[in-house]
Amino acid sequence: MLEAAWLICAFPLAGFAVLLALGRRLGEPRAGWVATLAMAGSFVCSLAVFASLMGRDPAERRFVVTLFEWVPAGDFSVDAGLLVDPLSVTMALFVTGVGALIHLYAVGYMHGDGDFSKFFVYLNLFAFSMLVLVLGDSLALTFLGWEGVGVCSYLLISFWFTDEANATAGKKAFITNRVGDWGFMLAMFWAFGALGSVRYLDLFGQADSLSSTTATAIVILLFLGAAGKSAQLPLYIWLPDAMAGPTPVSALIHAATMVTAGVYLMVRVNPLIAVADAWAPDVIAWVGVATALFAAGAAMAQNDIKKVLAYSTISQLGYMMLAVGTGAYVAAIFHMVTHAFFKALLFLGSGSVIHALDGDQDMRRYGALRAAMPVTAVTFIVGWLAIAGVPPLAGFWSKDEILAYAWDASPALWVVGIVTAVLTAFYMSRLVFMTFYGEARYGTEVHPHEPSRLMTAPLVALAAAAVVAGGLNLPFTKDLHFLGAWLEPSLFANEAHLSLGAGAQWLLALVSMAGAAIGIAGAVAVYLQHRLPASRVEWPAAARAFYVDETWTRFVGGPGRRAFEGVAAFDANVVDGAVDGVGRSVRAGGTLLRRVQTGFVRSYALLTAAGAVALLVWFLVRTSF
Amino acid sequence: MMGALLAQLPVQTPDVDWTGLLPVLLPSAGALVLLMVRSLVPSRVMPAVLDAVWTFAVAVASLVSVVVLWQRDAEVQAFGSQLVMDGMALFVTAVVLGSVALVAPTLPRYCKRVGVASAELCVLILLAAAGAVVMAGAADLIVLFLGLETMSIAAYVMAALNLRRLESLEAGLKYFVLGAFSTAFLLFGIALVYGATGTTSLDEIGRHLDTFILLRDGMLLAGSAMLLVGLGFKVAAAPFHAWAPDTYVGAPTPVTALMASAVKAAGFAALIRVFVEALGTRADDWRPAVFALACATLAVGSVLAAVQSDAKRILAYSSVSHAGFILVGVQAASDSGVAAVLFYLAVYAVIAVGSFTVVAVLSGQRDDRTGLDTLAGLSSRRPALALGLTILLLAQAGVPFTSGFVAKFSVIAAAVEARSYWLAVVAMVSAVVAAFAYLRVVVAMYFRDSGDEAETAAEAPKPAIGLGAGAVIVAAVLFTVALGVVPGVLESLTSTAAGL
Amino acid sequence: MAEAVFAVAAVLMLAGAVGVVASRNPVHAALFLVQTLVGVAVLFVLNDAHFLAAVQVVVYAGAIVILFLFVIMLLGVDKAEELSIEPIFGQRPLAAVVGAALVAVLGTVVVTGADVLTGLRRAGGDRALDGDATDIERMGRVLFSEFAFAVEITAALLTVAVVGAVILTRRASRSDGSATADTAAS
Amino acid sequence: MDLAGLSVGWYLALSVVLFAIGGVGLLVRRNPLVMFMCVELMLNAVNVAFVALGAGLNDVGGQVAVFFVLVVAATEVVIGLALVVAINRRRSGATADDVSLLKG
Repeated sequence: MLEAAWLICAFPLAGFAVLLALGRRLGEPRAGWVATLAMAGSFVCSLAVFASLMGRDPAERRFVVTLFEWVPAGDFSVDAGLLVDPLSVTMALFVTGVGALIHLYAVGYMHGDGDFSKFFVYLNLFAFSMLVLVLGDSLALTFLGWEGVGVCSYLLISFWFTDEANATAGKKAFITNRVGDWGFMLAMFWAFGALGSVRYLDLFGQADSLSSTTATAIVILLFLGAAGKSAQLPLYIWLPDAMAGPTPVSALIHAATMVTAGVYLMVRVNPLIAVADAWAPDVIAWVGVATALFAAGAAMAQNDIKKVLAYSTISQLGYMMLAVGTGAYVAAIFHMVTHAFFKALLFLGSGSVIHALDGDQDMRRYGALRAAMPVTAVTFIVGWLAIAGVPPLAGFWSKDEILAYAWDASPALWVVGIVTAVLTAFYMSRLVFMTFYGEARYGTEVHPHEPSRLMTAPLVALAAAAVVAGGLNLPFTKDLHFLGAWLEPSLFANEAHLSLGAGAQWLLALVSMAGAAIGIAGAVAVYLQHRLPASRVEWPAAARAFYVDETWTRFVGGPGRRAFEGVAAFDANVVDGAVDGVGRSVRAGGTLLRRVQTGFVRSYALLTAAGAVALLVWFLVRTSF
Repeated sequence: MMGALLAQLPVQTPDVDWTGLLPVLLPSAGALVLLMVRSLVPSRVMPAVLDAVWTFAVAVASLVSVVVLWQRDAEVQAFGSQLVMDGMALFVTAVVLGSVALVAPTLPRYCKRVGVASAELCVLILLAAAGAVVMAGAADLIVLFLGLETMSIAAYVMAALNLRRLESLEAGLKYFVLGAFSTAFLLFGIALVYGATGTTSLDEIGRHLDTFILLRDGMLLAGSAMLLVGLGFKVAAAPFHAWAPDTYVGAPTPVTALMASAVKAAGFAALIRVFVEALGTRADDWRPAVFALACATLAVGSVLAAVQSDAKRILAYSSVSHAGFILVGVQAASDSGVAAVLFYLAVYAVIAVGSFTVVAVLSGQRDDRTGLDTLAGLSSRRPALALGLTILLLAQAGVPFTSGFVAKFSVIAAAVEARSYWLAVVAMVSAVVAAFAYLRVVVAMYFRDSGDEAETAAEAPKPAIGLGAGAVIVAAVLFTVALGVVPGVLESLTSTAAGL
Repeated sequence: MAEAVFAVAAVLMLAGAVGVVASRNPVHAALFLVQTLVGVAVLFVLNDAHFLAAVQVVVYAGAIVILFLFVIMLLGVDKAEELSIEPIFGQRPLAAVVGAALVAVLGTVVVTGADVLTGLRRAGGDRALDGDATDIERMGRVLFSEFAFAVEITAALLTVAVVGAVILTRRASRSDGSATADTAAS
Repeated sequence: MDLAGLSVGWYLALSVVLFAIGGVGLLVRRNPLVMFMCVELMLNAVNVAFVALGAGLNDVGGQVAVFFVLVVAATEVVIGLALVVAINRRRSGATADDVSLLKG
């Protein structure tokens, strides 16, 4: 079965080809079904590959399927091959699994859209590119998929391109990613220059022969690429804007799969990180944790439901990078998987809500939707508890593991991580309370309703996954470390080892549980209680007792809100400004250079003559008299 | 009989391999036949379409001769030791003739619309092609120079051919004045290299430098500098690029397409012949200079492309930035660098002809409607055309699955192989900047609604594409995408041509 | 003797060149050009290039300069050019700097490198200048043997020039309607 | 072949000066016809260099090169003058500076 691993990629490609040729003729909903079936087929293949890999000895769970010679540029020949190992199969499994569910959801969500079939053309192309990225056996092939997902993301963000904002957002994503891409490309060429190959297995086999400087440079450049794709500081700015795309796209690309590509890449090249100077992983960890805190802060001040989720995604990606930086590769992948489940769930849930409210995304006009949309509400609440870190849901286990490793690396990392966790619990609770609780603030002409079965079924499936996925990697005993054991062949013994005792781990877990509780309690106090002024009047003492409440209110309404708004403003002005600034400086440089292009032929001749003199001077320097 | 006569002559004429000469002979003879027929047969008997058909046929016939020569698998001494059709010469010849064959079908409709004399244009195109082929196969600096002049003078005239448009005349004049200026530099360079080595034959120059160590190499190096000025001008390398944007915009659009494809290819062939091959032993001296030229070209091309508001001018500056990329390959001064350059030339020639053909289709009665606003809303008026141009632009930006990606990839790989890491960095940064420029065109086509002014344009009949131009655009797009997916076909050819 | 001729020719030549650049009237410039060309011809004679000297005078000074004068008269552009104004800022000082730099750099290289030549040339053959053949015969032999192909290409070059000149100087009047619209626009 | 007592260096120095004068002339003159004359000056400088170097090398190659330079100079003049005529049809008395519609 392993030789047939190419089928995993072939299914979405076939779906893409069929839809490209016949999409318009198939029409709605058949085009959607074709795309969904292609994903399902791919998922089944992934399962089969997974099963046959399981049947092998752990040491032999690494297999390259060579497809064809791709770029035979002299010595730089690049074969297109697939690397089938536990890491890539894990990724393939959840990409195809979550992908199939989101495809299914999109059949319902995109109902009635004029470009129904085109949407699925892009979606299948995206899935194909993502699988090439994940399964490619060389940096070059991964880069190909990397660019492919970038283009699809660009196309899908600006899918409703009649809207100027969407077009701009698509552009922003494209440009920011190009910045990261050249980091990737440089790393690739550097690796080739140093080792003569870009195939992963060659690179890893010879990693020890690399000088630590070279390895560091490659790792940092790759991290630049990863920061672009996985929305880390300071290249994250495209992701919030990317929410302009249809919600299934946000769920699939900008939450579950594509944005995790950067994390995947860093985990993939763990043998290089192991050789690099110690400061390289530290940079990764600190960028990760800073991103996590920053984005969580920004999420507090958002009113657009998708923006909250977008910042939350950035924040969670920051956790994953933190894990990579502390050598907790298993934890990174673990959190990636659980996050894929609950974040896809949250996005799809928000899609249902937006759908129900006729496209309104402003949470200030939500409220009390629990009754109108029970399935969405229940599944959404599962997602909320999962991301907030409430045991025994999936998010708790994966986040806890990351925090434990962070403590091990440096308590400072852990402190920032735990603060982020409190904020996470707070803003997610705020989201849930403003959406599903309180009184209805939407207009009377809107009649929210539960979406069709097509859309709720994936919600239920994802919610179930979000509940149980923690079981993949339980911390209690070594035997329950399923994911860790499974991924071992891909990690080349580079996984960090926890030096904490069981007691310390329990203590940390308790602290993070307390953090989640504080966050949720704070939100309850602010967004549930203060919506009920009557009850306050009834319990003045309780109101006094709720000193916390007032502090929170004052803090959130006063300095806190200002701080969060400050973060948001920083985001809007400084960071966006920096990106715009690059554009502006190009523009300024261009304006300056344009002055040289005067239109006068004699000026051009002068330029030519000056160039000639410069060249002559250079050669004169080289001359031996 | 003929042989006996020749033997009596006091001069020993060189051996001529007539098959080997066909790539030069066919275009020039084709031009002369066309010129003669046109001046004898009245135009109402012979419709104007036939000029382009003839040009196309001649180009294809010459391409066939190239294929035949390629099969020979050995260097062909076409005319004594003056014209050598080796692998590289044949490949560049194919690029030149291929560009001519691609441009020819677009000519009839264009010439009729804009009012350019098609017969003379076709004659000049064929003669310019002959000159370009001579440049590619030149084994002597004098021959190289004459080929370059034949091509350039034809190009000066073609640039000015839209006589009713002042910009076209301006383009011709600027190109001519600066061309003549740089020719003087090139000639001085030839003189100095001749003085330093005692010969103008490229082979002998190479051999001379291999066997002797020059005690005083000032003359040789000054000569190389001057040669670099002259050839750098032809390929539009900064700071010798200033003519390119103005000339590209002013010239009739099909001519611009040829300048970006055939003329550029021939210029780079000459650059490789002179620097990589003849002056290969002095690579350490000239590589830093080419390095600087490449950096400047990349920067100027991409930055200025990003701030233009005219589609043709964006493409013109992007052509400058592509020249920078190709210089990156030249700078590597290695066989794999040459292979990468050849690959890039072929890929870019097709992309350039395709993109400029789209511009030509839209350029209107006077060939001057090329601003970004004319592209506004093209996606709704002509979705297929918009898609085609988008693909070609993405290829120029170097997006994977297009030939442009593989081309950029291979030149940068060659640079890295030659340890020119910084050049690779500059190249990639400039690719990011240039992406802005291409995106602006795409955005204009897809996302910008045609304003009130363009509203009338939308009501007006859609731009007529015509069979010839349509076929050319489709062919260019297919080539671009196909090579992006399976570049191996062309890579093996370029590797053979570069002697890898 | 030769030194004196060289000095006279050099002065004649450079003075002519300066005259071309500095004379306000294009007709005068053309006449100064003749002076330079004759000076160059004298230098050719000094180097035993008699054939080239003749060609230089006949073709260059005769035909080409006449062509210049012809066009000047045809277009009536023999008005004096105002040379005291330079519309492009900085053009003249920069041109002077570039010119001086060119002389300095090239001069250094060329003068110090000139004696590289000694003994470089392979002996004999049709190409040696000290053989018994006359100047014209020697050149004819080389042109039609070694450089036969180059001679052939000049045919293409001259064709291009003829066709180009004919097209460019022809009035753009293919379709009368657009031509009038054109003149109106300009 | 004796060089009549003069070393090649003298000729070359002369040639360089002539070349520079021609180059500077092209940069400072606005009349396109005079600009073309300046190009002729530069080409003549090249010719002087070729002949002198050929003499120094005892090789006819330099003279042959001059022959071709003459041909090319003639064609360039023809085309240049034709361009000037064509431009003067549209704008009479145009200087090189006047022809600057395209820029930026």
